[in-house]
Amino acid sequence: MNENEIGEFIAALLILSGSIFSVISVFGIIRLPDVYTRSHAATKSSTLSVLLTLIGVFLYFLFHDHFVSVRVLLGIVFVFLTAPVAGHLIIRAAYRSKVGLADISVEDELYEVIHGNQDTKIEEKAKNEAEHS
Amino acid sequence: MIQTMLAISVVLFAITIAIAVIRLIIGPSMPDRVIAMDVIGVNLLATIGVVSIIYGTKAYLEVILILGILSFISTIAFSKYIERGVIVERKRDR
Amino acid sequence: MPGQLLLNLFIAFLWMLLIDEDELRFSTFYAGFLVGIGILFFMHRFFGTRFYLRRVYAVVRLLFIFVWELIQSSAVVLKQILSPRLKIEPGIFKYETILRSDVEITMLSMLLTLTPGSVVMEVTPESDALYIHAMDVQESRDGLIKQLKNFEKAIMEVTR
Amino acid sequence: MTNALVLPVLIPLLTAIVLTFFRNSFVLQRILSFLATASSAGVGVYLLLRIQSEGILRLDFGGWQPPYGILFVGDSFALLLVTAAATVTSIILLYAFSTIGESFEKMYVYPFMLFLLAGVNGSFLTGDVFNLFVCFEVMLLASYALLILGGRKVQLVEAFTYITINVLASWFFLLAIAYLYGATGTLNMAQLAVRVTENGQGPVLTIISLIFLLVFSLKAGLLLYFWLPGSYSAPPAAIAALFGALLTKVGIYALIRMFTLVFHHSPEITQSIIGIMAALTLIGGSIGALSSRDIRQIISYNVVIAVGFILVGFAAGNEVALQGSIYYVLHDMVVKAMLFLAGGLMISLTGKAKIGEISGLLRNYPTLGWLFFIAMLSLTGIPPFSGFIGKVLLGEGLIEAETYVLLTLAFVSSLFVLYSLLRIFLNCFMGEAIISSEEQVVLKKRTLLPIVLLGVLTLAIGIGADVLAPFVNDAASTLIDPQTYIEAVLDKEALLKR
Amino acid sequence: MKINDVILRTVTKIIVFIILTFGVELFISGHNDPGGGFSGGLVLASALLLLYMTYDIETVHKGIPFDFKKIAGLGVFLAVASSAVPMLFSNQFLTQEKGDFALPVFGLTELSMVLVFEAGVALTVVGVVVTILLTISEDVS
Amino acid sequence: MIIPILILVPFLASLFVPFLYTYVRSKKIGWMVLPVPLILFVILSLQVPKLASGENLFHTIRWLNAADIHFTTHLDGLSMILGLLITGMGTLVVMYSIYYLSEREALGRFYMYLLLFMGSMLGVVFSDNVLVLYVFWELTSVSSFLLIAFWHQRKNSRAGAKKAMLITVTGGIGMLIGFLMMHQMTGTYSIQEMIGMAETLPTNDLFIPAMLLILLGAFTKSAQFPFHIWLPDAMEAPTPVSAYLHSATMVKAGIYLVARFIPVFGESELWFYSVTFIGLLTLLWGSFNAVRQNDLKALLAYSTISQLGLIMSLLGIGSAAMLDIPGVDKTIYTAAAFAGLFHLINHSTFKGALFMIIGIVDHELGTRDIRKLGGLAVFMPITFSIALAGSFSMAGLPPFNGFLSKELFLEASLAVRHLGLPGVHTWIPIVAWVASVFTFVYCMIIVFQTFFGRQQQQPAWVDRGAHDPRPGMLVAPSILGALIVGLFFFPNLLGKWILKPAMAAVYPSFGNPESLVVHIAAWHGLNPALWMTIGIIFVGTILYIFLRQWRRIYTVSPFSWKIDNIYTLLLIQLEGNSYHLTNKYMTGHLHRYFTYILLFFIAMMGTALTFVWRLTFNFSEDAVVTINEYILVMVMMAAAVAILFVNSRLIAILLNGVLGFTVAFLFVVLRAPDLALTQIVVETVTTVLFLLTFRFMPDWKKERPRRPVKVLNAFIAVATGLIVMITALIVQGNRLFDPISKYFEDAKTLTGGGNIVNAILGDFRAFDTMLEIVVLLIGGLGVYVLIKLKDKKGGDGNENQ
Amino acid sequence: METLITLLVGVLVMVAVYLLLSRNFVRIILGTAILSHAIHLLILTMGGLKKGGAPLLTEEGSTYSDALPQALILTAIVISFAVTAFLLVLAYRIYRETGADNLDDVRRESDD
Ligand code: NA
Ligand code: NA
Repeated sequence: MNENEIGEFIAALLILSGSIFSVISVFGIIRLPDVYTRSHAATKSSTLSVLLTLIGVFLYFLFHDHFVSVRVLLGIVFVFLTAPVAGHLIIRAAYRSKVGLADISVEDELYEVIHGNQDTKIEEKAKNEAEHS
Repeated sequence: MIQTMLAISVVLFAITIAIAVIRLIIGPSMPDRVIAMDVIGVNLLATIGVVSIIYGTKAYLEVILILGILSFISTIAFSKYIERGVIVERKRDR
Repeated sequence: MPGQLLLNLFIAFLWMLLIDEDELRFSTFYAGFLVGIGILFFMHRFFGTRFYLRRVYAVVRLLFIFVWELIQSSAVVLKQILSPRLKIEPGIFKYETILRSDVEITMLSMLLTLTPGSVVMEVTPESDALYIHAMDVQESRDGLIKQLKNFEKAIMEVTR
Repeated sequence: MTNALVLPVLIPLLTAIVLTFFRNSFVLQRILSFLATASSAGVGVYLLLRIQSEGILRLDFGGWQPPYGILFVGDSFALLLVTAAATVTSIILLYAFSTIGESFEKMYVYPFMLFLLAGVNGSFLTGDVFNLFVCFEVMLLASYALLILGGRKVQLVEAFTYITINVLASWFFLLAIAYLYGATGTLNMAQLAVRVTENGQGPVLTIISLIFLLVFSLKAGLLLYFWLPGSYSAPPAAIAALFGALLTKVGIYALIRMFTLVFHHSPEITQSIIGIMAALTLIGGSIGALSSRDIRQIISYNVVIAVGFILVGFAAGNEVALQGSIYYVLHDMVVKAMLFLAGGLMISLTGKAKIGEISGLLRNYPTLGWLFFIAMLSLTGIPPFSGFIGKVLLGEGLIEAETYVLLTLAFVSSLFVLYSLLRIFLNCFMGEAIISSEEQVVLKKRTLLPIVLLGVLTLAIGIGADVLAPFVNDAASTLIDPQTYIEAVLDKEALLKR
Repeated sequence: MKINDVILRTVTKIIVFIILTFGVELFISGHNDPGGGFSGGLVLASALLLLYMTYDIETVHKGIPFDFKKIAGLGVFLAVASSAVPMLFSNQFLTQEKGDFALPVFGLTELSMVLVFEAGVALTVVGVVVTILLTISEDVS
Repeated sequence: MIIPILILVPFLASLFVPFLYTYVRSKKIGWMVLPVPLILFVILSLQVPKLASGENLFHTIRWLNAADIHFTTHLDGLSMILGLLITGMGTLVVMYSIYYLSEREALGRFYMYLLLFMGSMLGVVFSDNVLVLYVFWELTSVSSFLLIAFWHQRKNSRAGAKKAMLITVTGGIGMLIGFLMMHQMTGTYSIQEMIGMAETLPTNDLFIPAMLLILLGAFTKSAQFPFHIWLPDAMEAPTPVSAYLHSATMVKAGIYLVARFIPVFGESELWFYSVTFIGLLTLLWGSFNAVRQNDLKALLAYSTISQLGLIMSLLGIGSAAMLDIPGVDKTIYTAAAFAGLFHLINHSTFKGALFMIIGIVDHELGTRDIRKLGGLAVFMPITFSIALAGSFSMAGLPPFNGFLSKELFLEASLAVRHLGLPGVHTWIPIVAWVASVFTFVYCMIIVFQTFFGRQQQQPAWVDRGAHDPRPGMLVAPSILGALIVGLFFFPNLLGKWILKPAMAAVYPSFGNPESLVVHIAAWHGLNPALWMTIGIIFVGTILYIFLRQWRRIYTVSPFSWKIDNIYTLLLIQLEGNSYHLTNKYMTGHLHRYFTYILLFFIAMMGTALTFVWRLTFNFSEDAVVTINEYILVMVMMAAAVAILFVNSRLIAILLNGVLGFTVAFLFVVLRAPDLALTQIVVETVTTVLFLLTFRFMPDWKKERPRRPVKVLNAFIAVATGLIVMITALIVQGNRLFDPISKYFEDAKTLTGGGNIVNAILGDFRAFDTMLEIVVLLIGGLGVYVLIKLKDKKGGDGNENQ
Repeated sequence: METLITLLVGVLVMVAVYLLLSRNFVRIILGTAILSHAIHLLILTMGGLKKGGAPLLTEEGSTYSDALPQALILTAIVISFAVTAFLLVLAYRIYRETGADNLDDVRRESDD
């Protein structure tokens, strides 16, 4: 094994771990109880997995072809920059469109600020669940 | 060895996407689906990276970036739609 | 103005990188500069913020802090996902930050959102507080706030 | 190499593009658009004459030899249609100038009309089957835009129907092209002809040809004409006239071109199906024309009848019948435009569209009445107007082919044409005048002029049919013997190499 | 509570430049690599779309005060007119002339009419896509 | 060259008249028109000696070489008769009309139509080329239409015009097909050339159809049963028109055509049967129905029908001379044709006169209803005299010309017995006799119920004092009256100068025309024909006297039948049925239209595929598939199918977006990077458009189509998909040729571009690309227009439906 | 691969056709969108799949997949985009004008 092959192996390893990460996080998307918790799995774990993979790809091309792929680098930067924003926006949208929190949630300091009176919360949650199921 | 690892990871990504599609179909809420779509986009992007290695070509590296850009744009579009109904305002009232 | 110049150089550089993937040539850089002028002309009325190329060190440090936090919390979330029974108590809480500028707020929010276990849901209209959804409020609030403080400090080193 | 061959497309195209920058200068728009269409017609005539002396012309775009690049092929058939289309469009434009209104002129109506003409001419000239699809789309998009112009509810609704059906048709077109490329590996129509001949048009190719048949039938309104009456009666008269004159003709052209050049080896299947479809079209159109009480609907169903009539000639499959069909296509372009304009004018003058609601217009607008009458006679095939010669040749051809059922249907259909239009004439023009001379809207001479021109044209074609004869005969003989076309497109070595 | 889009705006300011640059690059490199007028134009258009979504039509219009219909028209005009130019030199319509030109700074450079043609394509795409987006958005809001 | 000019002059005049009228604006216009027919008549008359000496005038102006259609004019004896009638009657009618029509009428239009008709009619009779003949034939229909509808404010005028036009044009179209068939058989459109080839024709399959179709044209034009129904309604035209077109000239065109084609078709027994039978039937039905009319003009219309039938039957019998029947003197049949031509002239004289008289009565008294008329003989002596001559001539009484031709007719009917054809020898004379009896009766009605007896009511005109019209109005009928009498006394002048050349034209193969001329004598012995006449007078008188008693049989079927009802019913039914039929399938529902189109596709392709089912699939060249590709394709299918079942528009749009992204990925897998790039962006922009446009819409209601509809939709969807798939597999298994695209792999050297796809788009097929951005531009502008140009009126204007 | 893609095309066509037969605008337009996905894949399949690398001459390798269908598809994609955009806006306009999201309601309304 020369150093290129080692590099390629490392790259492949990164890619493989990235893909494993992604499968695990997508399980989270299935398992977790509400959209907010699911978004945790999505934005983070999947971001991480993609970052790992793309770094792997970048390294592979670097070692295998001695090729610095700016596009992949840009891709990494891009995912890095946009994933949290996307996660933030979609969560905000969910909350503002009154998608209910899971029952196991213990605290909501935002509710009154956005939707007003605490008392209506229960009703609306019920209503939302009825709509979405 | 490396090829096997790459092949496995591609399959794993495919499985990820398949599962995300399930979430996309069952929902239940719209944001759930958008999240799923985002996941699909990002994973497709990763897959294309790996596939490029397997095919031994740099032809698809543009696609990675473009997929990143546009999956972001569509997520924003859906979020704005869900949140405000309007995607592009004439004049924002603030 | 200096910010725009920087940005222009940045575009030119980007250009060179994109065009000549095997060898870098000055002529391409020059072409990229022209392209940059074009884009900036297209956007110049739009461009208001400054561009900072200082404090590279601070950036690198911030990056490292972030990566570390990312790995740490990713592990946490993965553990939670993979554990046979979900033991989480999610919730939303408000955090008043000392950061002020748009860039600072943005950076903080992004870092926070990227690290597992927390997502920024809202920024108050005054940009003085964040509403954060945490995967496990009771258990991790203290940890989170500690993390936040860390980030705030590192960000301020970059921006101020 | 004949760059002039691209001009019938290029002139309207460039003019249209330039005009999009001047949407508020109406005078400029009018002058330029008329010049564009008129000069296209002029180029058409010029090319037509050149073809007679030099044979089929061709232009390889970008200098790429067929079959690799796209090319325009100008034979008499194509150029006849190009000339007719451009001529009719320029006359319709004249009508639009005085009727269409500022709000439309500001909304690109002339560019759209020019785009339509460019698409139509492109469809006539192209020698590449995929390019044909693209030209169709240019024409269709322009027609979509023209159809919704004005934004009345009925227009919007009809446009939705029209567009979705055309989307489906375009889809089938692509499907056919895909299969054809899969089977033959080429898109050049001449090479397709060679390859299909070499293969002997086996079952695979015949199946593919059927999809083409479906596509062009949809465009031409052959049997699948459901979309036509509604959408043709929605837009303003000038636009309806443009549709009535040009759109179905493109489908007819494509059908004839493909099935004479490429898929002519199984006439017992394709030709028979076309014959049956044409027969049913004649029946359906006739019945429809009789059923309606709305002026534009009646005229629209007459479009359907004409489609059946023309393709009956094609189904007969001999040269004489084809000559008849070609004459009839040319005639129909002129007269349908005339009829739509006259009908539209009636509606805009009275504000009513049902024949029962209008009466005695002859008293108010005698010239219009007689022009309508002429159009009616011409369409019925009553000599000396233009419909006659086509009808005669078609009849000869059908008798020669011994297709008497088609013959009967075709000729009886002209009775239905007559009856349906006679109803309009009797109900709307004759009878007690309902508009008193005080409240009568003044009909400007320049509004009437285009209809007069079309009337003169139909008479000229009718009486001077012999002037057209060499072109029509050349067109028909090229269609009957595609070898001329193929040899004009593919050079010797290309033919050998294939 | 009013929506505060600070995060989106800040990030957009950065990535819009990445997208725009990438778009131009796609357009230029289409000659040898994936890309070309279409994809380039589309990417440029989507950058603008991002801007419109992040800000609002009036704000963006202040920064980019173009009539995109005219940009689209200009694009088509460029493409069609450049196709017609060879006819003036009695070449076939649409011949994509090319030649080596000595340019200052760049030195000997091969320039082709294809570039003008592709630029036309790109401009059309940008113009049309933005026109469509803006027209609807203005009507909706 | 005379003849073409002869035809042309009226046309030119008709173009000129409206302009002239804008300056003249009075009755003077009639005087200005009058010279036209008069001069033509004179010119034509001057040719008579030439023709009598056996000469024919031919002239050709070449027109459509390609279709072998030329203006070939041919003046022979037959066309001369018609020519003289057209110009002569034309002169008289114009003269009459000057007095008949009021100043207030649109005289310009009237004379324009009339001249148009005159020219067309001359064209019909002088054309040798059948297609040119057809041209003029249809023009006569058109001008007749215009003249009938001259008073178009009247509903009945319009209805009458429509009916006449529809029926005659129908016949014309049939005739045209017949001519085309003749062309197929003979290769010529020239009648004379056809006659030259007559012998070879009967064996041809097209012979009978062509003959029947040409007869259809003749019968409709000449108002033969059952097409006669248009003629009574045509009486809505001004009376000069009725006199001219609908009795003297246009309706004779069919007769002319039959006479013209006797040399071509005469050898066919079917010809003989059709012409004779239809003629007699028309004669009978017309005369029978004339009796029941109360409107004098309607009565004359039916009488015209009947007389036309008479002439037609004579020509039918005359054509028997062409039959190959040994041992019979053919002159007894040629005599029938001779009689026919003779009666053709006679009929024009007395019928023309009668129409003019009726016109005078109507003009003076304001009514034509015989129930309101009576005793006019006293008030209008001159009018009465002419009416008497006309009626008695028509009834076949001496000393009027009708008597002569009627005798010849009766003789001809008897001559048929020599033919030895089954069935004809008894009923033909009987029908002829019965019809003649009715003819006698209605002639008596005209004379006696109008001019004698008491009017049943007391109309106002009695007080006003009815009188003969101004002398001018009487000139034309008087001339005709003189002819009625004159021809009785000098018939053989006509025979020598006019009828002889005509007979030569009808029987060109008979050699010496002298032998074809019958010497006409008023007294020809007490032969069977005269006995028949005496019987007619006797029975006719009795029937007339007891008219009121037996007239009620007209209310009993089958005598009450009106062919007219069939026409009306047919039209109503046709309109009604087509309305319902059309509405049944042209529902305006898009999904219906899709259903039609797709079912058509399924039926056509399904059938075709069934026939070629043996075509093999060939999967051997399939590229390998990896697991992840399987998974992705499954994912795509799932996403697609899910779209069908989701209950929210937004989800569907989202799923479509995912589908688009995965398609882009497939493009990567399938080595199409440019496609992937474009697809991704386009998909996103499309998704954004979806979101932009559907913000307001209510979420979609679950569509619950009826079960059969649902099943049908599912069937269509599955079948379409299967057909697309199977066809694709077949094509893949049967690739016939290598694609041309190898060539493009030299793109680098050819175009300088390394991206083949872009080289194709930007260079090889740049034209596609150019047009495609045009499409894009139109789309963009279209969207702009769609949004910006709104109907200011709001909702539907009047202009739409 | 060809067979698999053809199968996919078949399924897409089925779905699309079923959608076309609906009444709702959005469903119909979605139907047309899916139809175009299907035809693009089919055109590609007709050129033969994976017969070589991406048609870029800068790439190593000597075989390329058929570039012509790809060029055709690009054209088709752009055209179908233009049409879809137009159709979408049209549906939107009809909705704004009539308040109906399907043609049947519109017609019913104008019948009244
Ligand atoms: Na491209
Ligand atoms: Na699409």
